[in-house]
Amino acid sequence: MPSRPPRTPSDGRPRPGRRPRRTPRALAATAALTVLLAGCAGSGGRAVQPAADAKPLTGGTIVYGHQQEPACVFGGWIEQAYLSTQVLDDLTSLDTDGRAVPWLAQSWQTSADGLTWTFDLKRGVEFTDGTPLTAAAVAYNVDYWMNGGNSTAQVWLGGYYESATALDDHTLQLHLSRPYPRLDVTLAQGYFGIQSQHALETRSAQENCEAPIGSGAFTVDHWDRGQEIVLLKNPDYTSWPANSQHAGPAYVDRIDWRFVSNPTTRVASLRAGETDAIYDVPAVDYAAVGADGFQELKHVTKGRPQQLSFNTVAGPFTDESVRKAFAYSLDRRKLVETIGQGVIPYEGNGAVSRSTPGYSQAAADTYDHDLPKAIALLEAAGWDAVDEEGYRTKDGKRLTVRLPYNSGTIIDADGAAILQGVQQEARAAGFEVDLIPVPPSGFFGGAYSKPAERDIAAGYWTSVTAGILYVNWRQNLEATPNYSNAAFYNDPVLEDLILQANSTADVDAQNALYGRAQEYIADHALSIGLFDRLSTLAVSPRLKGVWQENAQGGPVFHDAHFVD
Amino acid sequence: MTLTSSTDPALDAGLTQAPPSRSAGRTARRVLARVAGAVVVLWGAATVAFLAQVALPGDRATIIFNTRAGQPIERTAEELAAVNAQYGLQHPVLVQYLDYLRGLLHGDLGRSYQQYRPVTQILGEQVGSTIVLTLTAIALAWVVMVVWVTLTAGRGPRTSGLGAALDTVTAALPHYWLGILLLLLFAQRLGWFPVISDGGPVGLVLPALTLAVPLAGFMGQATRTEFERALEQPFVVSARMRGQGDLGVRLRHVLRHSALPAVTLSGWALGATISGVVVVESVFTRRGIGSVLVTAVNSQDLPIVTGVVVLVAALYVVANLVVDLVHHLLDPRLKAS
Amino acid sequence: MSRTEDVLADAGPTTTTRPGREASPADTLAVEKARPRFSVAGLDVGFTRAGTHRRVVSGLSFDLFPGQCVAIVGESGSGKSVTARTLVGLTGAGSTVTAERLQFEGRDVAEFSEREWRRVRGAGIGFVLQDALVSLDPLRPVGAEIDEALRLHGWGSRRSRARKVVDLLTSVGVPSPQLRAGQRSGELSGGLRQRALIASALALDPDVVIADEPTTALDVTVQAQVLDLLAQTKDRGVSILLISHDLSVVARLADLVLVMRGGEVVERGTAQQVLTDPQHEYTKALIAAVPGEHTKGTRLVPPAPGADAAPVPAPRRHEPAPEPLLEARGLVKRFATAGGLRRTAVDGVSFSLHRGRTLGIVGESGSGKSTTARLALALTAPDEGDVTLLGEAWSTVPETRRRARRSSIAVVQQDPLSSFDPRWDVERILLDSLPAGHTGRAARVRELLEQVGLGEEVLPRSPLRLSGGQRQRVAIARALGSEPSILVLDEAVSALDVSVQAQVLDLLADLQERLGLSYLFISHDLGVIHHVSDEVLVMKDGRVVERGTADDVFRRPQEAYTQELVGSLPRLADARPTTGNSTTGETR
Amino acid sequence: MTTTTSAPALPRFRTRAARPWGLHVALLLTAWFAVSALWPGLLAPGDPLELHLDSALAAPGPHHLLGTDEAGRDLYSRIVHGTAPALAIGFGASLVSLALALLLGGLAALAARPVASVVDRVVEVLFSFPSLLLALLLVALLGQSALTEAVAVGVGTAPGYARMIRGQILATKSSPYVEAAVTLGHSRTRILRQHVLPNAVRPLVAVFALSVGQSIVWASSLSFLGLGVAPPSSEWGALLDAGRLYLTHAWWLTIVPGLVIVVLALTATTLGKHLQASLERNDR
Repeated sequence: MPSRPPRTPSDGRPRPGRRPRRTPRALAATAALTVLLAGCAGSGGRAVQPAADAKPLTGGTIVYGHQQEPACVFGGWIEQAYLSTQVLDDLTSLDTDGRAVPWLAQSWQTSADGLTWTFDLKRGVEFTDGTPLTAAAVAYNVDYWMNGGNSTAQVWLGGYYESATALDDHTLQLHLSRPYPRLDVTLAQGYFGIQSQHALETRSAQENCEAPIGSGAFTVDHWDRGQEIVLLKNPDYTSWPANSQHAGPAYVDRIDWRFVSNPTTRVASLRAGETDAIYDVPAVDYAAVGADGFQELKHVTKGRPQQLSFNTVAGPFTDESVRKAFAYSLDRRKLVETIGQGVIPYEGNGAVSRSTPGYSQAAADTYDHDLPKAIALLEAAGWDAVDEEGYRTKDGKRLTVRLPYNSGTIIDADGAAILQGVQQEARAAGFEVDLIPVPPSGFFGGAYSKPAERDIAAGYWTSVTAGILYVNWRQNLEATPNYSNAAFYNDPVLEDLILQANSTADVDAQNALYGRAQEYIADHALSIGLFDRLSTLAVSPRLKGVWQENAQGGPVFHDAHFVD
Repeated sequence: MTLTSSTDPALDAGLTQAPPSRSAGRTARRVLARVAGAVVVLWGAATVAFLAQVALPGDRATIIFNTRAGQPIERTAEELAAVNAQYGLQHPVLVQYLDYLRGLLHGDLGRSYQQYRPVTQILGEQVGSTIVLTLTAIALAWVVMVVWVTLTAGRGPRTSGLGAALDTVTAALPHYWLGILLLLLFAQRLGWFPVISDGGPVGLVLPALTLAVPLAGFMGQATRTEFERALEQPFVVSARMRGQGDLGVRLRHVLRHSALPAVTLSGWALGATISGVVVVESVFTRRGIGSVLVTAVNSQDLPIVTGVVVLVAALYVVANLVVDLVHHLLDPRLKAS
Repeated sequence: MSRTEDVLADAGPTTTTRPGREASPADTLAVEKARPRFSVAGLDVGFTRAGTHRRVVSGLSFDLFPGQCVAIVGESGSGKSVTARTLVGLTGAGSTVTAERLQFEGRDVAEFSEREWRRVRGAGIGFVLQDALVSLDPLRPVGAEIDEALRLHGWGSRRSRARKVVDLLTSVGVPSPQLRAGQRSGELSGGLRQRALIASALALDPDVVIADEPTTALDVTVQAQVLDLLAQTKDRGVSILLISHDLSVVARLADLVLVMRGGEVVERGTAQQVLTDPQHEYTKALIAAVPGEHTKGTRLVPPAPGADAAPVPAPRRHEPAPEPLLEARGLVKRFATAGGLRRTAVDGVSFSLHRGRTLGIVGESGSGKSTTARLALALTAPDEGDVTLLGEAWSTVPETRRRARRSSIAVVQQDPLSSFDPRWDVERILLDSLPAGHTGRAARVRELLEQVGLGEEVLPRSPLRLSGGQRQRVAIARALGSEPSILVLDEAVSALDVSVQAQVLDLLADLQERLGLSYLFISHDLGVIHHVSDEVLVMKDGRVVERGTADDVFRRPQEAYTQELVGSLPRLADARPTTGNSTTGETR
Repeated sequence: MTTTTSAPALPRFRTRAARPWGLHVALLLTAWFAVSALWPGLLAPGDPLELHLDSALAAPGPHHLLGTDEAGRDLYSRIVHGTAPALAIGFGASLVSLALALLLGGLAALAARPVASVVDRVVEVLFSFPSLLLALLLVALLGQSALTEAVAVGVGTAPGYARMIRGQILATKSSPYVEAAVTLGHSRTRILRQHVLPNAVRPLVAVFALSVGQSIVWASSLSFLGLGVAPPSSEWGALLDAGRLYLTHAWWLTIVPGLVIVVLALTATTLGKHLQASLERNDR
């Protein structure tokens, strides 16, 4: 990495005379080309720091550069959750310690059997279409999710949820079939935003997709597809969450939520002052952006990290020792830390990320890089011959494993580079890893979703609790299919552990159970971790008060304000 | 009032134009043939796009569902049935096709799977930006090409050689590479232009240049050949013999002749430029049908993809009509034949 | 003596004059008292291309006096056109021009700047090139072209220029000039557009008009009109430098004729002197090579130096057999034009061709003669009428049945090069022409070559590397490959220089004699047709307007059109007797 | 639709004989590319995929001639080893394109009226699809692989060539030498075999060279959009796409592969033009 000029102290005022006089353009272009080809570090723009005594302003427009453009504001995808949070309020919010705090629900209790949750709603809250927030409306929302309105909400509560009833205008009861003590935390995710019942019932699918009506700090003004969503401040906002930094409507008037898919362009736009904040700073730029005076926020999302799940029902990985050999063949830490520039955290645990409550370090440390051990395991498993290209064989069949991955959306560029490193390192042990990039269409079309089609599945799944284990490891049975079980691993022992944990009310006891489930997964080498999924933000120093909500790391602009 | 026909044979011999009524009939026939041809192209394009999408791997309802949810998993039959019913995917392909054609006739391109909106509305929002970019690029390419060719063509081996070499080099520049270079240099390093190309005219400069430079090189190759050919024509000699200077000859006589192949190329270039637009919109984070298309192909949003295909085919038809018109303006000889 | 190399593109050549001897008295023929408008002495022009220098004009000298016409005559490559361009400072890229004296209106042109040149061109010197179809910008109305000449020299206002354009067109005899001014050269007939071109050259009343092949590519009747127009111009006192390959064209107009070959003047003298009493062998051969009435039945090229120099009568042909080999009856062919109209290209043409005879078809462009040839060859089917070959149906049977019989009729086209597959060498071309199963193919190919007077060394060569005459000989050899009894010669000698044309015509006569061939000979050139034909058809607008023996048709034409045609034909005998009236021109 | 706008596929080029150095450079580069494609080990002995995690994103220098990527893979080795896939796609696409074009163009020019006009319409419809759009559809249809990329680019560029071939055949069919062959009594098939097809196909040699360059550019465009050959293949377009993320920090990862693509395209163009010029010199 080339060196960077030292930071100069700045007083925040324009400095006449310091700017070099503009040379004739041709000359400048030549000079720039020379600079470019000399490989000087990319510091297209350094942030101009506001004065120390800069005053907070109200009003203004935040131009925010986001990565992906979802189809709708509300839905089951994390990109939608980020947007929903701006417009819709949840029943609860998550504080920095992972505890649920009041949002639309000002308090809640669980019945002794853990099957009934009673929520007491805030008074005087109105949706932006003027209809009041009532317990009946919330109950309607929950049923709406469970009937397909939000597939992710459905996956979370499916198997637990029974019904929702409004006891009065402000008292809501949720009835469960099995105890789910972490329900309050779960409801803090963006998938559980509450919409106006009137709007859901009377407006078209298109309108509810593009501009859902909630009670949030902002409203959707319009959506320029391919370019931006314009959010306007809700001046009558009353229902900020308990962990909000200020009481009252948002400071800024407007957010231009712009879609800038290319990471390099996003960084450049922030440096050029075209955006005030951007999402997902590439690892390679992370240090430089911070050094140039931009505020950086980093959130390790909870839930399943970027990991590799092995196919346990077909192919070479049905043999547990082959799975272990694969794990031992990789120097995952070195790979991730090099390619991730020390920004992306290595994650050894394939079940949940380090920020997830109940995370097990033991599970993470199960497999170190140990090539001789990998080879010994393979030879013991019968893969004792080596062909002319250096790959192991058994009965004349090469040890080839297929690793399809969704390029672009689920595995980003860094992730793809790490997978290529995996391929290269596994080769040393004699694995031929067939990396198959699948475009989103093929991926979402169900390509490589069946046991006969893949040996390794790569991917992540964000959540707020280790309850994600239930989603990922519940058995896939005829009567209760679970296609999210990427290892195709049907094991009642593991499922029992998870179910037990899910319904354990005591946090420590629950975490212990979740930890045992993670270790079970690690011990059987069902899944190995690669790196933790990050949600990063870089913010111009002119913009203060931006924070990341704790459920998924999305930006919160309710408290954001410019300074001058 | 009586009609008198000319009885002067000498005059008659000079006037070879057909009587107006017959000429009008002929024009009408030609226009009709033109329209019929255009309809065939549009229908063919729509059909090909439809068939390609039907043949895409994977169950469409699953794709619609998974893309909405962001999870690549199998879906249950009940989940899929709802989506199928919503978009009529449970019908046989032929019925879907006929429905699709019926919709086309009413200017209805269907409804997006992912955005729940009419495709015409989606494309209507995007096409303006793309057309502005494309036309600016083609215009810019013309200006650059004309100036460059006029200055360098037929000026002795060294100058013409340099001119031709630059044509060749620029014509070979891939859009993505040129775009990245321009972006890196003029937006990121020098900051003269925005990194994100929004609607404004300043943001248009780099994307348009990216498209224009290779196009100018490509058209320049054809124009230069014609230009140098025309420079050797006798009418150039006679213009010079009349006292016309070199620049006058180039601008008043030669350019018009040499522009003809480039005009033809421009019609074709619209297609090539739209290919380039897909890339350029990606490089410069610009909205437009290119980025809509890539998104739609990735999410298998069939109605949008077919919509783009039909739209592009329509643009192609229009562009070729315009090219014909310009051709006739530049070369009135065509009218006679 | 100085010499300047000019290798800059397009810039006018730097011309240097060198002090030297005065032009010899013989150069100034008639009017010593007047100052010559052009005075040229010892002009050398050369080109340097790809490192080699090539001299294309050497030691040219002449004076052009007011009201005088100097003609430079020569075949292609003689340097005549380069001379013309050199006089207006547009010799071209890579040229070197040196001269003892090169003066225009008494001024040394070496001193002219490009700006001065531009003032001189158009105003002082008018230039007429051949074929106005390409010499006028085909995309602009002719009025704009004439207007350009006026505008460039700052003549009048836009409105007055428009009037002047009409006046000019009127003065060169263009009917309805207002209408014509708005039309493009392609919309005008050949004669009208050539007049328009002349009008653009005369727009500013130049003292000198340089006419480079002004009538080439024009039909003979139009050619006569254009020559008359130039004669009128000359009579107004304008000096004319006339460049032509055609001796008979310059005969009418020229006071002084220079005959050039390979860049050098081989003969100079008054038109009458040069044309009727040539001194140089080349001039003699050139004059002898022009086919026509007087050459009929004779060889055009003397057999060999040393042998009897007098034209040898070609042997008489066979008497016609009673049965015609090829007979056409009432042929009609129509073509659809772009506008959906139909044009009748051939309208009721009948003819018969007998063994050993030559049937000539003559007509101006668009008269339908080439379509007639294609009908005879059954390359296109007639809409009405039919053709019989050797007494059997020919045009009405399917091509599959014609194929075997095609060996008896062969064709020689105008442009031999395009009639050869570009990938093939001569040997392959000739082998391909032999009928299938022919034994001794190699020997036959050599025999064919020998028949057309070519050596074996051409066999491995591509036609591209042959001269025009050689190519046409190969084309003839190919046509002879199948031992046909009929040759269709479609403008087969039209693109050749006159001396080469003469050789090919002699060859054809020999072959006819030796092989007993019958020729269907198609040409626009009356002299050629008269020379070769036994019977002649004169065609106009798809119809046969007159038919008969060659002598009857050309000597005693019955139809008005034929009379006009024959009357328009420039003849060597038209040569101006003296240069006397050039002095009258001077008084203007 | 009756199109008066003819295909621009084959602009006529003139090459100056006085500029042979361009040809010489092109020939030298061709030799280099050929060796890179056939025996990459000669030019770059190292494993192109070997990770050097300690020297990731190293700038060009003595150790790594063209620098390294994010996983420390040597860019020079990758470019040399990427020649074969890049050229394979270029050649493959050109073969597909010209084969398809020959079929469509030949049918349009030679088949009976109804067939020919149907083929004309098909070509017209294909022509109204921008190449990249057609390629995008095909990639989505056939999945992402080198073969798909070659087919997609080939099909995408075929309509232009089809029109060119059609025009070429029609021009040859009405040429004087074909007429001369008719008057010699040669059969239709003999004329077709002997004159029409060889002369119509001959310019394709030059077109093929031009097309290889063009195809590689198109194919790399697909890679750039993430729809081409996937990493870790060292195919140049894939290299370029992967390097985009590091544009501001490691310019060589984007600029160098792009430059190589441009140089290859230029080499192919130069060769094609010279071939074409020499063919034309022989023809006329």
